[in-house]
Amino acid sequence: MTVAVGAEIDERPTRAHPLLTVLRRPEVGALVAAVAIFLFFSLSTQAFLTPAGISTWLYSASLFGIMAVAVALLMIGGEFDLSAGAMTGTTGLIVGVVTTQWGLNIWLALVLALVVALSIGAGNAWVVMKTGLPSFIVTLATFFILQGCNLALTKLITGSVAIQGMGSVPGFDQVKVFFGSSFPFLGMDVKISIVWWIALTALATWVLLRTRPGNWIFAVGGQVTSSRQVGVPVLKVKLGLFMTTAGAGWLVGMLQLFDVSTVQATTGVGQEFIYIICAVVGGCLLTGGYGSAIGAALGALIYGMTLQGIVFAQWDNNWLKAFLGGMLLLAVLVNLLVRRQSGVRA
Amino acid sequence: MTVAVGAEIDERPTRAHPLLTVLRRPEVGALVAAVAIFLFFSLSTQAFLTPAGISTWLYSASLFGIMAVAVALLMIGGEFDLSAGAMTGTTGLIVGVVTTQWGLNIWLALVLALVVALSIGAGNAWVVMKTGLPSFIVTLATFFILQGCNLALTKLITGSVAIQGMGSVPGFDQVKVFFGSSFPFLGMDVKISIVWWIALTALATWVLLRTRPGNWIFAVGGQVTSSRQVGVPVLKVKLGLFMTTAGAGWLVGMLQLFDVSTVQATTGVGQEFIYIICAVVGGCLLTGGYGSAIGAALGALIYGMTLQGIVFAQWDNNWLKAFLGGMLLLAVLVNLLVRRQSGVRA
Amino acid sequence: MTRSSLDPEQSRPEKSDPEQSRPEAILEVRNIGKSYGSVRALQGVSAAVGPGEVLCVLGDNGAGKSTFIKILSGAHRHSEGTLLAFGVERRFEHPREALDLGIATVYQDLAVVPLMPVWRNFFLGSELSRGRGPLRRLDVAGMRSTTKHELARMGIDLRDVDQPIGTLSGGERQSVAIARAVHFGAKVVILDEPTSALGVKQAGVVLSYIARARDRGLGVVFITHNPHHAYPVGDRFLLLQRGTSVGDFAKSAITIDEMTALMAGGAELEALAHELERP
Amino acid sequence: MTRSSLDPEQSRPEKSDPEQSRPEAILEVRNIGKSYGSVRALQGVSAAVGPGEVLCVLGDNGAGKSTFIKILSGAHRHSEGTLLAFGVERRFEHPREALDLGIATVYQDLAVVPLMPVWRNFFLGSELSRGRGPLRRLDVAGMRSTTKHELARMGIDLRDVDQPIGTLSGGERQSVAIARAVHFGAKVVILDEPTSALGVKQAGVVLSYIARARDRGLGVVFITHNPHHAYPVGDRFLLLQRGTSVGDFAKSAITIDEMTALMAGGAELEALAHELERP
Amino acid sequence: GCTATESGAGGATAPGEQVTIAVVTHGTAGDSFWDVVKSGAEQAGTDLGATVTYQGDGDPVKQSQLIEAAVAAQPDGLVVSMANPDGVKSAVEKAVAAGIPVITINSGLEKSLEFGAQTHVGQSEYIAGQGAGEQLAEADVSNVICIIHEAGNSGLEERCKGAADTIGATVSNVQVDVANLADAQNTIKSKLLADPSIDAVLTLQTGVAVAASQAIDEAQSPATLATFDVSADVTRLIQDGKMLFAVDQQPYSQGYLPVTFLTLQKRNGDVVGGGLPVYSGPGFVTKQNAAQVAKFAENGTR
Ligand SMILES: Nc1ncnc2c1ncn2[C@@H]1O[C@H](COP(=O)(O)OP(=O)(O)OP(=O)(O)O)[C@@H](O)[C@H]1O
Ligand SMILES: Nc1ncnc2c1ncn2[C@@H]1O[C@H](COP(=O)(O)OP(=O)(O)OP(=O)(O)O)[C@@H](O)[C@H]1O
Ligand SMILES: [Mg+2]
Ligand SMILES: [Mg+2]
Repeated sequence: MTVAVGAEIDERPTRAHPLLTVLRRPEVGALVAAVAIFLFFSLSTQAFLTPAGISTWLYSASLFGIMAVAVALLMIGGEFDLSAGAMTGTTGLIVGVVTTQWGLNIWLALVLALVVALSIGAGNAWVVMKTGLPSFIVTLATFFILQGCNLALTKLITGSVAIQGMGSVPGFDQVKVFFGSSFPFLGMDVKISIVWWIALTALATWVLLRTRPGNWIFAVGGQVTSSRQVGVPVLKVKLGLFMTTAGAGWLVGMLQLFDVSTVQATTGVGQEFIYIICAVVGGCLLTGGYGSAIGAALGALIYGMTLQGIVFAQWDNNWLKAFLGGMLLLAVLVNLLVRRQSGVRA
Repeated sequence: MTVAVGAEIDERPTRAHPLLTVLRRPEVGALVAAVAIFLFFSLSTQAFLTPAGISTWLYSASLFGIMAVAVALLMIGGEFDLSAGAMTGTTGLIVGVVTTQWGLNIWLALVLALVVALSIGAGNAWVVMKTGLPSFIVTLATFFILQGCNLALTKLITGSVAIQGMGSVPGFDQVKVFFGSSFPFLGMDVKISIVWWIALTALATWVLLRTRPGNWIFAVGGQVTSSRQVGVPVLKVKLGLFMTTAGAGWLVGMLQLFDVSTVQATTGVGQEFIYIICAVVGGCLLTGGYGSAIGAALGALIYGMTLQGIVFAQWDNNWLKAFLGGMLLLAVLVNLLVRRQSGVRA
Repeated sequence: MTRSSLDPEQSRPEKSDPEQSRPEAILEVRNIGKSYGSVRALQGVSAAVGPGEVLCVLGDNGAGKSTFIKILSGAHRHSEGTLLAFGVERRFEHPREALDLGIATVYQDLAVVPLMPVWRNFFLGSELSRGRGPLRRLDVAGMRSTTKHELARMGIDLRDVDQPIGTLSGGERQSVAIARAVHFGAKVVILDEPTSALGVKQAGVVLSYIARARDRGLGVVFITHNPHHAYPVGDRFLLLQRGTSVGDFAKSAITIDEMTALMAGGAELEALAHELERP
Repeated sequence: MTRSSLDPEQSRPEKSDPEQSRPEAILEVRNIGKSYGSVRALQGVSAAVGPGEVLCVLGDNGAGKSTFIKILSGAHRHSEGTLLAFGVERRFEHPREALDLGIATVYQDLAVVPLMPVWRNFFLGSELSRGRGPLRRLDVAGMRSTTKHELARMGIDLRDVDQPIGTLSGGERQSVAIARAVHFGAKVVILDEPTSALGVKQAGVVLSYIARARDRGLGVVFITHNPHHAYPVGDRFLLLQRGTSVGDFAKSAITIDEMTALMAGGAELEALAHELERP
Repeated sequence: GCTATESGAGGATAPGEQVTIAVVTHGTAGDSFWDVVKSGAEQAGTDLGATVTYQGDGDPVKQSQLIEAAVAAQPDGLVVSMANPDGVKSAVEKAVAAGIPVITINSGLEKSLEFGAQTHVGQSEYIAGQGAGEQLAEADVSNVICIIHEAGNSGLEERCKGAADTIGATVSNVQVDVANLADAQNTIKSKLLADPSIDAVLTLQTGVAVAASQAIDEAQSPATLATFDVSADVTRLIQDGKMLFAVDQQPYSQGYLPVTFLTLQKRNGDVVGGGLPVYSGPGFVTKQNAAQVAKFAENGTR
């Protein structure tokens, strides 16, 4: 006996065009917006499409993008991390202080900073999971605490609010190969951070779509009780996500430190929202359970292109924030429109 | 025939102590935290309890408090407004520019600024309701746009980033009576903004608990579809809430302008989170449908006391942010604990 | 099968209550239809309910029952056909308009706000006020006692009308929603699957409320999956299948077994009965 | 009343399947109890289910049915009594542990993630992998085809296993959850009110799945409000009332009418039948 | 009264009465310029055995509140910076009315006496900007960008304005975010690529100066670089010839001097300044004196 429950639903009209499957991906809206912005600046400015110009906005996008991808994973998993920006400062300052002031080996310093970052991430996860407080509030507190410690401790130890003399630390140039170097490619001077960005976006996409932890990330963000009931290790997944974000903060901290060879106590403050914006423009839902790493990377690309495109276009710089706001609104509206067209409920 | 459905539930043990009813109010946690912080600074510093000291932290709290109460109403109604901080700058700048540069009558300028503020608030509501985008993102865009316009337009019109010569505008002193004056009371020099703050908190509490719109605010924040189904005018309620927040932004803008008789292009930027923090510390849920105006006012009081208490205690201001972060975490934990004790699910 | 003897066209002219004629119907729909984008959820459905009459709507999952009542209650606008309330053609823009005409609805999801106290939920959207001008305020004491009183009349004795409604059991919440609809002088009460999540006893209580509302002269539209719940209280039965009407029967024109058989899958269920036995 | 002839103690030794004895029970609870803070949701309940056996749990709203199965499935820990799985005493810390023993649960809220595709939901928590080391990855093609195949075996023909499960109808979602439990080699399938929101037809489908799972030799714990759903498939019936057991009957020891009468409110319902009639 | 001698541990042996000086500036915490002012003030406190409290907020309303809170604690002297003199007017006047001696620092020279302050230490950002402009004009530049690292900060705007008013060349402002130096570097590079005729970059902060120097390298631009403020990295850049000069407003003395003056006044009745301002700069660090400044910069006191 086969009771054809499905059969009766078949009767109702539906479209299942293969194109629609593509259009339903979360990142399509961001892709459309990115192409539009790319075309706009390519056509309206001279320098945007030159090799030097491209490498500039790609670099800008890469620093936002690495964090945006990590933050997107976390948002898909249903949480926020407002301490992500300050973390880039914290890790940079740790490396700076222990190498320039205490003469620690630079490789050890890297590891130390990473360990601290991961512990803070784990701490965030622990407080969020144990108390059930919203991560928005918990990580806002972490953000304030990091911001305060960055300033006060740096000042206490170095006597100033910025790390000086980083460039002359032994081994600096070796580490710079991994974090601060650049190489020629198609006439462009490609910064290594772009490679990191692309690699991490690919890795995150792979993890999200093709591994068990990825499946679990969607699940805990979409319905945490259901996930727990079917045996998903919710605590471990969230722990992993917060630690990933903290780890990405460390990476960006290093990329910045070894690029400009100095770091200040205020580094990263205020950047946390840019990451969230990139993720949302890239199609992540603020409520969790939906989004993509590629989308977040595209969101960062949009942000990077706009930021540098405005400079290339020589527009009055005072309007910068207003442009960014307009662009953000436009991008989410395009996103919404594309998704509505393809029949996905936002 | 009476089938006693309720009767069988009566069998299960429950407590209904009258004290518990009080303890279940959202603001109890904040009250406990406020008393603790008050005692701490009263005992550990000299100046905190002097008349001059009290009026200082009350004044500080009042400016945060007015906005926090409005933001709390909005949060209870299920929405955010990240443009609330920048709005205080926008309104102040409008009055400053049109009076000092264009010689408009100061009362007209006040009305003009209010109209602009309310329109922006209505615009926020309109976009949020029409697109269904989260208000977090929509008002983040508004925030950026306001911030950009504040800077660029002020610079364009006045040639500098701050309004000068406001004090010599005709009629300034008349308006100052309402927004920038102070009066002696119990040996304190009480700023008029404290009166505004108390009055608005009382009004908001009355509206929330004793009027139909107040009932609707809880309803639309708690369950928007259910509210619509029983005939609550959801759109009007949200419109009203966004306009209230914008109106409060105008009020704070005026209080600041007529207190110091100058306003800068950056005024208010970064304050939006403080308002949200005050509301959350005061017991509002980030998810809407729960909270109180008095709680938000207490949250602002905690913030103001901490901010000025740190000055009285002569602590190193580099640690300020770290203290604030710790205080935030502590306050929400106390809140959680109190609510858990009284059996309310957070 | 018994199908031919149950031809809907044939049974349509039948009335459960001879002294009551269609023109007196409180609510009537003619050939009504509704599409959600490309999904046709409902088409060509006609039905009516008069005072003191219970119209039961039965059908499979996804048959369009909720859609049907959402049209009646003004939550959705119909895309085809006509809707008459008290003989006047209407197109509701907002649930408020239907409410103001005395059409009260108890939704499948109950339309309550879990965090709000019981009495605030009871009066939500129709709050009582006292005083005038700027002193106009909620009549809290009045609403509290009315809530307590109305619930007691329904046989529910709540210790505390101030507890959040989310803490009540499913059956109690259902009862509050029904008491609310009855209290606000509704002319028609529409109930969307009020009994599906309820135990035998609680379902019985809800059925008795329906009977009581009917006896007060209200029209009732009662949606359910369960013929055993529908049959005892229903006067007319509207059977929906995949968005279209299978028939509109007076109680006298159909037995409970015929109705069960007619509901989609009735036949399969009989075949199933054998299968359920151990092999 | 018929109460004395239905004395639980008396009926306990009865077996629906004589060659199967209690020691072979897959899951057994003895005097189990659970308190939520000051609320005693369950106390002193004993029951067992063996392979190829269907245990039905019936009771009012709030009787403790969901609490009972949450203990069996490891979602909550019991505060009193003993829980035996395959004859070994257990105290589950996490649903994972129960799952690993072959105890699969279909929760009242279905435990699905609405935004995720059907196949990802099907395998959630027990994903298939291919490759090894860093190349270890989800076997997407395998999972897709298995999902399609398993659902087809259950008689559900989905066009697209990639659509979010939230877009399926209630009955379909239910079926996916049951197919999932059966597929993962469960020894026991626990179902919490799988039929309450379903139409007659869809409920029939679910009942047939239960029968099929039973015929494959699985133990089934089936919770429902509806004696008409329980009776055709059940082998034993556990009746709960306000957290305590009213009785545990073999099918041969009770008729459907006796069962209905015994369920809380059964008596009231009879009285009600008169009231429902027009006055 | 007696002179300020070395104070012993805990200040127990401090000569004369216990002195408390409150410093309230418009610098946000973490701002590198104001951090040096703070260091100067605190060092003066340590040297003289006086208690120094330091607070800062860029918003005039908040700064006023901080001043009032400081006044409530009845200090023996108050040091205030006035970026927006109108904004702190009433707070300063209140302090004066309460009999607390006030010294203004950095900006606000024009209003200092009017508000009742005894003297002013330092000079305004605008004058410092003019100094930078004159120096750049000597280098014969024609198209200058001035990098503003904190949008809407009036001090920074004043510096750029001062430079623009004296330089005799096109000066356009570019906004970057000091919290993201890597991206600031990138933005400067973009600007240089977009307009190859730019031949000078003026930065207003040491970290941004380092970033700008690398941006100039990467864009292979011939632009000359100059900056405000000094740090070890900046002196190194000057020594390496990558930077023309650094404007040194000597913030350390802007913090140190007023604390010294007020302490002296309390202990010795000295009223320094005689109603005239004390100029703390600007000094210029160029290749000639860079090596000498470098070691002070290492200490975070320049
Ligand atoms: N907002 C909507 N958008 C698109 N389709 C919808 C929407 N609401 C309902 N539908 C579709 O319309 C059809 C009828 O839905 P409806 O809710 O009326 O069914 P129902 O008879 O109430 O079912 P149930 O017994 O499960 O409550 C279903 O196929 C459903 O998927
Ligand atoms: N997490 C909890 N905290 C406190 N009380 C609870 C909790 N979960 C259930 N209860 C209470 O325990 C009792 C039994 O609940 P349970 O969910 O087991 O009932 P049920 O038989 O499944 O009812 P239904 O038929 O309505 O699903 C109820 O009184 C309920 O209010
Ligand atoms: Mg329905
Ligand atoms: Mg249950």
